[in-house]
Amino acid sequence: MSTTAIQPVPFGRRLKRFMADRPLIPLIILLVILVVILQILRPGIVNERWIANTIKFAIPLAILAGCQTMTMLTGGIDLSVGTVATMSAFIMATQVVNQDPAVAFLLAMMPAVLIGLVNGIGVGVFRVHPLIMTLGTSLIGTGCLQVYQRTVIASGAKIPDVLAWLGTGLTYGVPNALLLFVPLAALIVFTLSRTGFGRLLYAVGDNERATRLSGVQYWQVITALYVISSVLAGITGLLYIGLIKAPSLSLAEPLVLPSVAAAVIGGTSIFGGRGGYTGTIIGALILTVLTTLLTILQMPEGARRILFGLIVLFVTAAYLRIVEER
Amino acid sequence: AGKYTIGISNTVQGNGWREEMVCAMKAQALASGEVAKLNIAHRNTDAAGQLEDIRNLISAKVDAIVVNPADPAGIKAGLEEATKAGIVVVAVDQAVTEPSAYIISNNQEQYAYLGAKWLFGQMGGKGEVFYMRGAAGASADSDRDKGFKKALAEFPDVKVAQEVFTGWQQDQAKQQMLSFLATGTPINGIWTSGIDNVIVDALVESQAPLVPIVGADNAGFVGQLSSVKGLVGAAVTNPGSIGGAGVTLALQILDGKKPAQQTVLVEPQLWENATDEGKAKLKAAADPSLSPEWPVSISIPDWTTYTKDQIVACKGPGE
Amino acid sequence: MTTSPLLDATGVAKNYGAVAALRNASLSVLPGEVHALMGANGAGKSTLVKILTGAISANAGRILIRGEARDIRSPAAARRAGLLPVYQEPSLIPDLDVLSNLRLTGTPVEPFRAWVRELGIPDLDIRETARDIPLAVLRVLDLARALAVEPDVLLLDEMTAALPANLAEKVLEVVRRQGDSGRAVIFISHRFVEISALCDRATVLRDGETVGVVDIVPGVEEKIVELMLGTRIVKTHVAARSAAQKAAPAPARPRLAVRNLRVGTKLNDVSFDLADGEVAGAVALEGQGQDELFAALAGSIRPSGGAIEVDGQPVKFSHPIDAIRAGLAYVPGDRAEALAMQRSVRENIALPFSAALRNWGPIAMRQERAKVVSAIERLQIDTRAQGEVQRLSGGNQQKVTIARWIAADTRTLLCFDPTRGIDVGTKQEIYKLLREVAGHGKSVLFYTSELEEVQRVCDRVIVIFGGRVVDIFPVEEADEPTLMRAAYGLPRGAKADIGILADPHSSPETSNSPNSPGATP
Amino acid sequence: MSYFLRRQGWVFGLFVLFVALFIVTRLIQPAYGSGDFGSLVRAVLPYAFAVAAQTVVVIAGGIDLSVAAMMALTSVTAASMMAGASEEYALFVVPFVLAIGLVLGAVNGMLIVVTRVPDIVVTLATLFVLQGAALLVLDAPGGAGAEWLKALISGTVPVPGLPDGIDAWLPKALLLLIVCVCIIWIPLRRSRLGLSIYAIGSSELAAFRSGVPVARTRIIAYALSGLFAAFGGLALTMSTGIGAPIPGPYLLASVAAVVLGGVALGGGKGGLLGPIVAVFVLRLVRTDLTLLAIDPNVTAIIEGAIMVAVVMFGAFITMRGRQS
Ligand SMILES: Nc1ncnc2c1ncn2[C@@H]1O[C@H](COP(=O)(O)OP(=O)(O)OP(=O)(O)O)[C@@H](O)[C@H]1O
Ligand SMILES: Nc1ncnc2c1ncn2[C@@H]1O[C@H](COP(=O)(O)OP(=O)(O)OP(=O)(O)O)[C@@H](O)[C@H]1O
Ligand SMILES: [Mg+2]
Ligand SMILES: [Mg+2]
Repeated sequence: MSTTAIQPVPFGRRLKRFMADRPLIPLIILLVILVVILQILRPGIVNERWIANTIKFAIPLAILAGCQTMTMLTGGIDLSVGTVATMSAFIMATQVVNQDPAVAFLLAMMPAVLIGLVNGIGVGVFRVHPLIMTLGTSLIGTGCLQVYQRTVIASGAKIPDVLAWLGTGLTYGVPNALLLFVPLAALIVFTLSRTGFGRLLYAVGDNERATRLSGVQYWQVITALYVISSVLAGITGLLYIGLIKAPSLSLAEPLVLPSVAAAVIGGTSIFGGRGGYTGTIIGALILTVLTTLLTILQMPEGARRILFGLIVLFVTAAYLRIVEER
Repeated sequence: AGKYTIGISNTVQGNGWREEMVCAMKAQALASGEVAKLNIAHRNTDAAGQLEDIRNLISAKVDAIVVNPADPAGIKAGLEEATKAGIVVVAVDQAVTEPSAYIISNNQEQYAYLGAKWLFGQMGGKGEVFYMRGAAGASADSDRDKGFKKALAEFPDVKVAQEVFTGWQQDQAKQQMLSFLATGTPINGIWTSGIDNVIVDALVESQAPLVPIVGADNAGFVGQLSSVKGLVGAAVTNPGSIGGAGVTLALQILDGKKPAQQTVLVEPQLWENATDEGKAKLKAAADPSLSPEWPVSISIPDWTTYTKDQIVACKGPGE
Repeated sequence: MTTSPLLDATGVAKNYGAVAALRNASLSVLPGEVHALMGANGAGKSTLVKILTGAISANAGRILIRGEARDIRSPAAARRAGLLPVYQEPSLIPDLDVLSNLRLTGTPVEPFRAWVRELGIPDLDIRETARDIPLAVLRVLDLARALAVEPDVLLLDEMTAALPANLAEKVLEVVRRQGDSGRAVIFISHRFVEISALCDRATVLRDGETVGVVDIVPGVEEKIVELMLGTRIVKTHVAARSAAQKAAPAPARPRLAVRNLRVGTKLNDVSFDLADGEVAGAVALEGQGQDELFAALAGSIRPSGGAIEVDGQPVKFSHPIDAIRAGLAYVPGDRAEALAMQRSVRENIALPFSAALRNWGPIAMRQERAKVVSAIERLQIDTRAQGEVQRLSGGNQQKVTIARWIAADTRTLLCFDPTRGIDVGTKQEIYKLLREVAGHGKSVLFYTSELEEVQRVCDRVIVIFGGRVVDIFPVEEADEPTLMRAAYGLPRGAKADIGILADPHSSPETSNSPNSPGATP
Repeated sequence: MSYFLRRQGWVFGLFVLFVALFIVTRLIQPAYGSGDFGSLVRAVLPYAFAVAAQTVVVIAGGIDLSVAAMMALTSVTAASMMAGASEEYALFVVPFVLAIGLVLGAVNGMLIVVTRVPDIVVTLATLFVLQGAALLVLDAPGGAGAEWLKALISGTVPVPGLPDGIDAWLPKALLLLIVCVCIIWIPLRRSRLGLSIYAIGSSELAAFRSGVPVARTRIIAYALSGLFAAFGGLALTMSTGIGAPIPGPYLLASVAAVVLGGVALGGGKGGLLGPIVAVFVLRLVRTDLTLLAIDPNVTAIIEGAIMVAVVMFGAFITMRGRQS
């Protein structure tokens, strides 16, 4: 009744509204622009090999960013994903030397589940702020990993062939990692939009008291969430070790802040209740391409970091401008 | 049965080289039989954090402090306080500016110079080199940069195609290498600041031409130099076991055997696989039983007395 | 009218994306008048107040203050221009104490204290943190803060909606005196009795447009309703109570039995039954323990004594889910407490479906849709802005909180002041709905702060005072004066004048009766 | 008294914890004395400023991830300007560097206000920018601090008329911390501006409706944060005598100490004293662990566990408080 549909809307506004309703489109456009800039700077760089390579590196980031997306939907954040991924990678690589791969896998996922559980209980039952809780468990996890490292110095490490194949391999030019990622991403997207659990994540992040009055048990949702997040991080660790092939005690740490950035660029609100995973995936791709772009620019490290910061800020701001137009 | 308590301060944790260094300190303390207890402050931090650690060690009344400085000048005040408190101070791996401290160190400038000079020679004295540095801002990195520049000056036709900071991070270095390969820029050689085996992996995985590579004597890379077909390269020694030497030096001073100079430099060696002689050296040095991130030179003649089992076990006195 | 208007707004428009909150609103307020701003839920009253006081900016329109064009860009600018609002939501800073809140706005403390006392709160501790103060008191403090700076125009957005009758009266009295002293008040309320007791003129909004300005004279209500609702004319007395009245052979076992329930110090001894097919009204002044009663029945807090039985079985609730499993659903009066504001209407209504662990799996979308749509239809929720509940008007949001439990087909509804801030039309619908629910054999416990509602929906009245049930009587005996007296804890049959609401023609002085409430016993 | 306890209970508890830890320290190392306490305060100094910087924005309802990078930038700027320059020149450098902190902090705030990007993302971006800038100023640790600056935090304050025994427990660094923090914080806390900072942290909408200039207040909060971070950068240069372009561990430490100090991460609550006492506690814990020669890897576990346990304990007593 009171929609302003009668007078003709100027094209600019219509375009904006169109994009605001489909927030993915401006993100994709942005990604394409970055790739075009890359191609202009280094003609010929954008080829099959480059694309495969970019995807390979974007996948671990995208999965970790998935953890952030889900926790951010509830108004939380999971800073322990880096540690968890590192732990599972390191444990896998060292245990597989003497153990059956299946056993090694179970051992590698154990700390992930444990840390997720502790995070979940801390946040869900004791109401510790997620930032602090996950920071704390990540410190504890790192310490435990270092103590563990002492015990396996003698036995060395090895990357299981499956993981190497999954992490680095290509089949007909397509990264094998997609075999893991596509179903995983589909599952996350489905969970968020079409399952009761996904609904609850959004609702809990939006108004926890309201969900309580509707019969939702907060601690259950949060505990399940952080366990899932941790398990995903653990899987990422295994994938990443297959890609990097060098177990280290800080393997996945550098991915933590970018994973938060990817989720935010992808349109997930850090305050909870709003966002989705598809945007996050594109956010991860954008960040990966950006890193390549900056590597190619011949400038001092300092200038490169400055540029990285500015671009992340600019991208997020521009995206918000487009999407939040009401 | 020992009588001394030795404090150790190190500011990089969880990386192969530094782990080996700490293990060497422990093993040497144990092997010497003179140390009752080690007090190890070993964590990731900066100069300010190391100052805090050193002051805590002073509060703990240790007899000597062996320190791998985060920064040569940044911990001067702490080292000065330690000497004033009658504590013997030995810096390992990198120099410090505090004049009362003893220094036993790898010659970082020479390390870079040796490797770069060999590399440029392999390239025939001309062409493009990919210069993969360490962590921006770290002092070992700037010392190495001096050595690299010195070699570069001797080969006017060698150009730096690109300079990157790997941050001494394996994953970052690998990604940088892959990005660079994707640009298709032709290069004739790669100099790495010790992040080497992942670079070889990256070349092999992307089926790029194997250009000459210089790295450190990390177990992984040394193995690759013998096993990867078509790989020409050199490993420059950079023993993490310098930590053990630092403990030995500290004990000597405590026992009243002061060295002639304040500074002892361990000169690096270069093992290449271009000549048969070099291949033999590499073969002798290779040690697949070690973690690929650990340098293979796990001991320094005249300075360390522990066995391989002891350093690998990584146990200090009383553990 | 010879005097020139204090405030004159014309052609005000405001769009939120595709939704036009205001299209062509105008409002002219004369000095010394109390001017009602009326309209159905979502008509744009709050939006107009926000624009006039600089909280949001208009897309079009002209605002004159004392004949001068003013561009009010912020609440601070509005304050300088002499316009002071009390918004629909409390505006004290939750984490600051009252005193700091006053300092923040530069409000003089002594006048504030005087106003607070005048408004019926004799023992306010101004060192108390705003967060710990009950909602009704907060509203009064908001008003006192505005009064303390002696504004030329006071804008009150549903000031009385969350107030119990005793506090509401005081507010009305004070507001009326504002008008007498030559200042102007813009007064928004959905309660006609307040409007007729207080206001001189009314501006009526419909769909964001000013559709009429009327003088308040006896009998004008019908006209206003007509203006507000357009051609839709509703019968104001549609209570479907008669049907239920007949069908009430009390069953042997009550649906809900409360025995000697105690919660902390607030609820001391409450016993009553609730039968299937019954709407029981709960009546109480502010802070008599009704919040605790509802919270205990809803499983939000644990009682410290007494027993609750459902269908004859004793129950212990440790979480709302337990109450929901027993078929008790709680509809809070504060919709912000019940809604996920950024989520869609559909998700909000369907929220209880996914709550239990076993329902975390894939959602049967089609089934869910059917249930949600039927609930939306039954409550006639305006779904123009259904993508996000926060874009709905207050009244429609309120309907969503009820629709959720209609969709879930709950056996017993615990409604805590569900018509708070709802327009007359919608209120009728909600009354009808509650009766219908009862007609289907379900039961409702209905707390209301508007006494006249009791007669329209309830079968029985439970009066609570000082944390105890002081009286239970059938609705036939529950006329407003009786209810009012009972609510004050006076025995039935006693005679005393209480408040201007009881008798709109009495002078303000009479309401300063000795048993003035405010302090909880 | 009960009013005080209710308001300051958490801080008081922390203080008791600190005293208890101090006694434990004396038990472990009976020779732990005033000189060692001086060392502790010097270690605390940069952390204290970092946490002060973080506290101001957290109270205002934000978070500043760029604190450590800001410290690095101001530290290298100071060190590189003072290197090779005269002692008097440093008199000019100090206010200059503080001004840099203030201005860059304000820029943080302005970016948040103008772009409407969440603060956590804006400051994440400025973290990279400031880090990059620090590397452009000095690509390796270096520079130098003026001698008088370094002397500001070494030794004790000779208070006339005070016995030496007590005097020895008054390190200059402590005085410097108290003076710098108090000069800014106490007037702020009492002013309308201070209230506004609490107000926007508590409820932005309510603050706006109360006539608080929300944007300006937020910018000022970030500017203050930048100023404190610049103090922190100077403290680094004072204690190490150099500037290091790679940021230290001050970001995570500051967030942890803010929470331990009883400042709610949502904003609007808490003060500066709690977080600073929390920093003292955390540093003293590290000292104790070093004195006990605990396996260094275990210290990370213990630090993490303390953080989690204390915060859980806090949550637990609030829950209990709410029930009764
Ligand atoms: N301080 C150092 N002294 C000697 N070699 C180093 C040093 N740092 C790095 N390297 C070299 O880098 C290789 C592995 O990189 P690594 O990650 O261990 O660097 P790093 O130890 O982190 O650097 P730094 O210790 O200076 O911070 C080692 O083999 C070694 O050659
Ligand atoms: N932030 C917003 N975004 C989108 N639409 C909005 C927003 N705020 C209000 N509206 C819409 O503007 C219209 C007017 O709302 P407003 O709150 O002014 O109504 P009201 O007359 O105060 O109603 P009520 O009596 O229910 O409080 C409604 O249709 C509402 O949905
Ligand atoms: Mg309204
Ligand atoms: Mg309303």
